[in-house]
Amino acid sequence: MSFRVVHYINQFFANIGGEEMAHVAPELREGAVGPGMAFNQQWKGEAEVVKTIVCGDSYFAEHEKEAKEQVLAWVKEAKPDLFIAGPAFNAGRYGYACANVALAVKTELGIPVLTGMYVENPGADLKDKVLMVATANSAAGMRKAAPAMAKLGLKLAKGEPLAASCVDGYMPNGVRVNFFEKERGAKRAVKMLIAKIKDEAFVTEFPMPNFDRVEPGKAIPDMSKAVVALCTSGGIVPKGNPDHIESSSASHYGEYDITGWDALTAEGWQTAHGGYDPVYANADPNRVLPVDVLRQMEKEGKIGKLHNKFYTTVGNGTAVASSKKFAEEYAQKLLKDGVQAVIMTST
Amino acid sequence: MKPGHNYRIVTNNPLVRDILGQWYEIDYSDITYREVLVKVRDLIYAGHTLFTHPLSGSVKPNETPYKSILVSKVPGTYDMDGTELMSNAIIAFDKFKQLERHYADYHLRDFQLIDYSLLCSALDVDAVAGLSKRNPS
Amino acid sequence: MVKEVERVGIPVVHMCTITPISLTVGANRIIPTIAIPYPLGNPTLEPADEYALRYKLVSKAIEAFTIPVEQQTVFDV
Amino acid sequence: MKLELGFIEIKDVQFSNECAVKDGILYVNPDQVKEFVYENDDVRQYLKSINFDIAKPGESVRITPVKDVIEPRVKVEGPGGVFPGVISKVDTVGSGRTHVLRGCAVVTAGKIVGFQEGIIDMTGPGADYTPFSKTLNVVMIVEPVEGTKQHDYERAVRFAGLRAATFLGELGRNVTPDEVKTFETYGIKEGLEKLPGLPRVGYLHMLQTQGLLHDTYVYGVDAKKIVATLLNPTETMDGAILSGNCVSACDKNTTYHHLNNPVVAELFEEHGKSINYVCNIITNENVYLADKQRSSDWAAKLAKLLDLDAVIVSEEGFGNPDADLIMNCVKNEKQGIKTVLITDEYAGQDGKSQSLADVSPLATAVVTGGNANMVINLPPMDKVIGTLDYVDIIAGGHAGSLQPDGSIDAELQIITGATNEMGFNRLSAR
Repeated sequence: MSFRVVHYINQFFANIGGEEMAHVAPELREGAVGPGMAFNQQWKGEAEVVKTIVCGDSYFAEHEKEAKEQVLAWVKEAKPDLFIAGPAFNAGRYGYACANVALAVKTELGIPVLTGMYVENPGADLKDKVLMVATANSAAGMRKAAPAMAKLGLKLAKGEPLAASCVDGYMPNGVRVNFFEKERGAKRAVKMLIAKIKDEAFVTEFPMPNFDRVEPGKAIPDMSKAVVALCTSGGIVPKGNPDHIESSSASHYGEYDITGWDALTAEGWQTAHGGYDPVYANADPNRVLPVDVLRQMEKEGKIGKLHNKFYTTVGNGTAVASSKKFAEEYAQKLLKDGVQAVIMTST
Repeated sequence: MKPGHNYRIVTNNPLVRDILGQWYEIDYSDITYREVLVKVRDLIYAGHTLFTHPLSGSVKPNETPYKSILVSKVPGTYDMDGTELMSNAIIAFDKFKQLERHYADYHLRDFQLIDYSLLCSALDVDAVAGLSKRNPS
Repeated sequence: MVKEVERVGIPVVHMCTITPISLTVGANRIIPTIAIPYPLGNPTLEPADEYALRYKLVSKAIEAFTIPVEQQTVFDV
Repeated sequence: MKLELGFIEIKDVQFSNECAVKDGILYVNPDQVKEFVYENDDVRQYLKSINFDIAKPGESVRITPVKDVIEPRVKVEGPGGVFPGVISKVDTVGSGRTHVLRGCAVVTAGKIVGFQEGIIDMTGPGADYTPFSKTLNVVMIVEPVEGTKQHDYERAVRFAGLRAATFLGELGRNVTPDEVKTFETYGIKEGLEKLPGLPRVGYLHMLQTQGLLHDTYVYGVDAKKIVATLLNPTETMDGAILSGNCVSACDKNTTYHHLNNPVVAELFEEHGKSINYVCNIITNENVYLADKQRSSDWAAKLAKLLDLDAVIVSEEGFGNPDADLIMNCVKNEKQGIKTVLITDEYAGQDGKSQSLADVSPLATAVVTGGNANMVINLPPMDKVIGTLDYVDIIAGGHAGSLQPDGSIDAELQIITGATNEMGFNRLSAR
């Protein structure tokens, strides 16, 4: 039995045309087209491109939602064992489309996916979420990319575990996998040291995590029209802590409505924080979450509106891994609700 | 032996409580390893200084139930390095798979002993001599 | 948490007692507050004075949104 | 300082009525070894029994729980003797000539504490991860006198292993080595004259020093009580550094590792060619944070004093030592001394977690010994030397790790030397 593969390419690789034809809508073709034939050749019948989806890069960029829905519908119908997109090399919009369409297929349909592109392609931002083969920066790299992608694709279709990124040829995706090097560690260390002394290029085996910083948000010249939301890591919750937000290790976050509250009262609210003396926050929860002041500012027109929901977690530091997840989640909610400014209070 | 005037030992290890409690202020409670980390982190937030590394010992955090950490008795200047160490320790703890393990009493005693001796090394206490002075409580 | 919110494009003002933590977690607009158990208050003050203190701190936060910043900035209160 | 190592290739080990090395075969009479081992107060007082066994590469044998691994050596010329300050007098070693029984090792096995770990498989998938599947192993299975305290037992087993290795090493005293290699480093002025223009490189060697069962000894001194100091690299080849570390099998440095320190060996390979290998700086990994600051300050100070251009830093252990590793890196980088770090990783079973407990953007050059959390299945072996009683409770093991058929599902942590942080192995991760 041969594994079934669906392949996604753009208008250029389908020989429809270059930039002038980038507007073409998704189209489904039988069998392999363009690079898909190179994959078939490598697979020698073990796997085969059964359908090819062609979509213009501009079309995808301008109608991402529709394009994804169409692709998903076709892929679902074809029931493939593997979905491949690209390779996109250094083509930015194509790379973006490959990465995003592959991510959609993976998350929506649970089918293994693979794409390939140049490491600096903007689509490569998703390398931790979609498996990507690093290619050259132009289509001249197809001769090397096709066998690498075909080999890795077959592995995915068979459900075999991945070897380390440098062995299987995919971009490092944050998952550490063991393998045997040719030389022992001490030898590698001495070589690396000599390269470092000579200011020659070397590759560290363990890149330090991204010390990522987020650019400061743009200033809001006129706060009198802005929707302001409150968030806190000070653990302010409704009296009785109905959601059982844990006092010492925040395992979830709270979302609470303050519609109709002109100030937080000791009768209605409290803190769930276990790390500091809760007496003062319990006596007057506005000391942690200044709803009273913001209500007044709302009336005075200093701010446009106080958002009717606030988000609360406990603890500043624990959290890091989990609080990041919580914040990602509620950031989306804030965005959807049209919040323009967030005051975060911490103890 | 380091003088105890500015030390507080946060621990869930009864052996540490019974022996080192004779000379040092002990904050003992019957809580989990992770809860000890969180408790100390919150003390550091509140201004206490961290004196020992929270991940002392090569016994991995998902193996031993015991953890003892030395902090200052009184809060003072905010200890930023300590905060970072505690946060990283909690992250490190969370990455270990929580294993289902069945401990016999002698395992627990050994784990207590190791944790105790790690802390002794920080306090310049002769761990062996200390054992013979165990408070019978 | 500050970072995750700011990343989606919503500016954040972090009101925090321990500003070094705030710097560590990557906040860009930081307002130092009073004390850990009562960041936006002071129980030793009369209620009206305490409210005025809080009003002043929050005003500072609202003002911080209007100021363009290039890097992590701790505002004076 | 200059040392000649004479390597005697051991091709087989056999029990015999006599003790000798003849034609590359090590003949062992266990009773004679035992007699020598017992000529020590601690061993006599605390060890009820010592039994010997032999495990050879390729055999279906599992050794566990392993405490230490030691290579037999003997000092044939020059001051001092092997394992100074412990077995021999405390004279400074590292010069003259030493004979090595290469290819064999003494392995001590015995339960010190209830969660004692360390597995050596002589064949199968586990054998790929431990260097001691490739050595001919004389295994000592030790049992304590009832009621012996853990620390007394640990010390007695440590001495027993060292004494056995010393006894076997002595058998090579008058044997003509198959290969002789010379190792020499120079004083500061001499080095500048002999190797002008070559970058000056040091080895910053971190020793496990956290407390009972986490100790390392230098000339018999408990290394948590030292401040950072200097060692000629050849001193390590005569046993100046000994392991008293029983925890974390995968990344503890056994005495064998210290004797055959791979960083020392690889630096000597380049010594006089692309670098001037100046010396080793040893430092510790104490629990008390102020000790860490002092030790890393001193190590960096010594590196600067010696005008080093670069250092390799090796680590031992997990968690706490990550803080020392990063301090040693940052303090040297900040004074313009380039660093390469050797570590291993605890990235979780799925490989997705943050590998180290401390990191810095200045750590730009890191060599890794692999992810110790990786799950491995070790099939059953025909013979077990020691006992499998503790498998469910050791690092990376859990209830049910030990299958009814004798196979083991556990993390790589369980295997002696698997993710060594001196770079002894080829294992790595990306």
